[in-house]
Amino acid sequence: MEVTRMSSTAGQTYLDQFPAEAKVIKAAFWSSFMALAIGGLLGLVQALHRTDVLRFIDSADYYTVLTAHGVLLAITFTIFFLVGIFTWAVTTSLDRGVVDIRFTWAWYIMMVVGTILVGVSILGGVVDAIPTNADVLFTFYAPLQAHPAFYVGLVLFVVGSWLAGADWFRTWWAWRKENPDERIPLPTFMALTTTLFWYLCTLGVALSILVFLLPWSLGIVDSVNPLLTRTLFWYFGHAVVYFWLMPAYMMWYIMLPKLSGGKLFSDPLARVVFVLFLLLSTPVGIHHQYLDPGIAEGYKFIAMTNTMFLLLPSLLTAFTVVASMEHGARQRGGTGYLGWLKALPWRDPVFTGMALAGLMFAAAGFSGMINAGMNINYLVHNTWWVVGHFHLTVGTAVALTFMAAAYWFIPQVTGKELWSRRLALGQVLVWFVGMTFMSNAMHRSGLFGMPRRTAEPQYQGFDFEPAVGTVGEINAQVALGAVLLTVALAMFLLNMVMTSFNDDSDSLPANTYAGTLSGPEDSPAVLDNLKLWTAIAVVLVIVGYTLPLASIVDSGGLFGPDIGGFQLAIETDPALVLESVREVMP
Amino acid sequence: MRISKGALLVVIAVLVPFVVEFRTALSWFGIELSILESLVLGGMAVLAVVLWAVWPPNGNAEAELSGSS
Amino acid sequence: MASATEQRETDQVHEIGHEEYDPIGTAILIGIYFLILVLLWLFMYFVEFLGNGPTVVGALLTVVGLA
Amino acid sequence: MNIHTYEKAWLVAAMVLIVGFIATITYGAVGPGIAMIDDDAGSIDPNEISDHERFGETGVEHLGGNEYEVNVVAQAWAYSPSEIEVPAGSEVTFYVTSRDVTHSFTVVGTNVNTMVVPGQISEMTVQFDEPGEYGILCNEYCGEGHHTMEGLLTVVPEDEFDLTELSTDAPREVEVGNETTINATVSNGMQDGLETTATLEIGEQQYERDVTIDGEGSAELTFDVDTDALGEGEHDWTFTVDDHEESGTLSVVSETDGGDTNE
Repeated sequence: MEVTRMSSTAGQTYLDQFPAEAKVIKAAFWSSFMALAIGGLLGLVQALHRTDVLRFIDSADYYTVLTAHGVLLAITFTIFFLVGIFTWAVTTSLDRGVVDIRFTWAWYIMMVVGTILVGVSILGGVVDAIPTNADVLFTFYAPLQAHPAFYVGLVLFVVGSWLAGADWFRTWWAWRKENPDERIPLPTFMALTTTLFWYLCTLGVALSILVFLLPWSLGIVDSVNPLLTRTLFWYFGHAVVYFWLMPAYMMWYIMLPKLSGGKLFSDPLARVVFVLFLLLSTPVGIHHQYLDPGIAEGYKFIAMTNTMFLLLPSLLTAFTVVASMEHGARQRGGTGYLGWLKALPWRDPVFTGMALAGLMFAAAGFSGMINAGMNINYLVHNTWWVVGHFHLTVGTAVALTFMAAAYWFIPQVTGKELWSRRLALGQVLVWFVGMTFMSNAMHRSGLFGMPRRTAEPQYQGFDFEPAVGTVGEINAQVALGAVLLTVALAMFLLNMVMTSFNDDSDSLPANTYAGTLSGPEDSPAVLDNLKLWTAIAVVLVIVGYTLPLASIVDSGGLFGPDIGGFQLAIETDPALVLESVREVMP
Repeated sequence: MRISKGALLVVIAVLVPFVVEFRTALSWFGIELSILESLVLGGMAVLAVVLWAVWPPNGNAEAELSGSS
Repeated sequence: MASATEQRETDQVHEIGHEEYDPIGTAILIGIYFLILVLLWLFMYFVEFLGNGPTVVGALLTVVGLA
Repeated sequence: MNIHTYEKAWLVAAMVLIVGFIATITYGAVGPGIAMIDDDAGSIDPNEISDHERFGETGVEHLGGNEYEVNVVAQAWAYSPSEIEVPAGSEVTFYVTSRDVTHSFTVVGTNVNTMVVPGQISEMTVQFDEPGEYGILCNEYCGEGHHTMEGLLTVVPEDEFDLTELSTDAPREVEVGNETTINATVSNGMQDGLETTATLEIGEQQYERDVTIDGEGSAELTFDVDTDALGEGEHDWTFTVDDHEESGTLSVVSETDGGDTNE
């Protein structure tokens, strides 16, 4: 499949081709950027507070800030960008618009409403005028209890994303009627397989919220089983990280080769990779619960085995993507064993951003392998190591790829030229350097036991003992990194805002993606059999989760032994701390 | 220039993690660098890379690579 | 300024097809990555983890003790 | 399907890597015998922790030999007990549960680390070979005071460790010339018998008793104090068994000053 397949639309931007869809995508991108702006700024507040460099909030409020940071960046920023990019991918690669643009706007608005509900309910933690509280962090482990609006908002957001998936499937079905014998174009294939495992994994969190947490927060039921809702969260909680990652993978597969001046090395392997993600993303969640009581060691071992095999698609991706870049470099005149690296378009911020994101993902892959190991988890569980890890994955592999992609996509959907390519190049480099400092120090401090999720990791009775250097040096490194990241964030937002003030341009590149060296004609037709892969994925989930869930329900009861909700504030009388506070809930 | 300015910036950025972790790696061999020493070492590494990049390469390799910026 | 995608047309000096392309550079890079992964894994597991003091052990296997 | 030779080689290498990782973890479980927290300790109703046979009374218990049990209740934002002392060379099984929300019980700088989920009991067995002092912290967010939740675990040299507890019962005031007694109870929490010397010092006087207490037993000691020899005035006393002390003050007053307050 060549880019020339879209010859009918050659020279046209996405805005020219699909003006109606371009508007929704632009709205989704801007929602994503706003979440990034607020969430990123809160990240700076936390980094400076934790490291005791600058403290201007109460340590008690730190957790409200942390909840907002987590939800806005891990959920809102990533998923809004995802729905934008997947809508682009489906319409561009199928060369047809969505079936009904009103439906597209409907899911977008639903996601916005969900976000606002969640955001306001979290904000209630620091603004007295808002009578809500949702200081439960983005994992909302019961029996910490949030205001019902928090759970309702999450449900609306997730259902909105479900409808977005339905939108892509409808568009594909419409295309299928007109093209009954064609292979699914690769970008659409990626969007659809990702949507399928999203449906599969979000069932867990939907069940957890709708059946247990929401009725409990409303006072309809009195009790929850904390281990059960926690397990259902992680049933969703690992697949969600692949949900964020898949748009970045898509960019690496279909944009990076083109930007490098070459073609995707192998379309069939790309399909295999996405099928593996569909199969293995969900039945691995228990690896977040290696140190949980109430789950037998055998189930943990099974989850670990699945997790380790989930490395395979990422390792394959590393090869295919780098080989595609090398292909581009050699077509541009690069030579030698490694001399071709010099021939890559390093001045292009879109390319450089994505390439550096990929490089950091290689490092993140290593810390992820440690996290995946079952007994070595004793060393790193819930330490700052884990935070270092996911700032390399979602915080760089995903976020930096998205920002780099935005430098290409925003001109495509607005018809305006990027304000400054030099600023953009500087931005991706500053982000890379900032994250190097921050994430490196976080990993290091995790190894000497510094915990995550804490406002003041300075204890009365003992000190941390780093293997090298001092705690102060580690903290300085984190603070420096956080400042650099905030600078990079400001550079990105400035570029985006100034671009939107630019005049319309007619010299923009056409809306295309990479061709392939080895095309879909090389891949077995069975790879496109989505029903088959979905069925196998469901079977794997049933195998992986039936017994652990049954044993959790068996030992703790479906609704637990009379466990009420807690909102543990410092001013609470210590005697009351031990009691359920549902009575004071509005 | 042996490499483009963009590539030079990227090389310098990628040096950062190496400089940071070099200190940790050395400590396993009993050599403890202070932060200042690390900074000086990093500065020297950057300087070396910049010199290498702007130094005219041997022969006519420059002409060959000029299109790759 | 021309965008990256337009540069491609002008920058491409020759076309390389699937049959004539061997990603040797990729093989070298990924080989280095493989070595780094193996060495770091061994270091993390046997030095950082097993050397990290008391560890949770099974009651039945305690005779073995910790290295 | 058309896969390049290098890519096939990488596929094989990737599988080797994956299998190697799983093999390493399996070695850790079988060789050094690292066990995961699992569901052996069962579930518990958090509302009934105080009446629970294990958690009704928290702290260190001797099982016999070098085996000990430590029962810990975590709650916002403290551990009960917050300070734990065990001997070196011991094998200690921790049982931890939560009274309210999810916490962790994490011994800093070691691989002793477990989540503490309400409704569940975490059980982990640890060998402490060397003396040392470790911080304990909660690494799961548990409310606004989360960062203040900490404890201390001390591994003391074996010969400095016991589970001896003292309690005393002594009059505050006595008339000079009257007979009085100071009663003391020494309890031995160890399963092994305890042979030691108990000492009461009061003023210039010193009384010594050899005591032998069975495992899990206690001894009652009665010291007759000669008030004539003490004379009128305030007399500090100290009751000592090994490293444990209880102390108080006895006032000896003249006959006319007050009544007999003995008992």
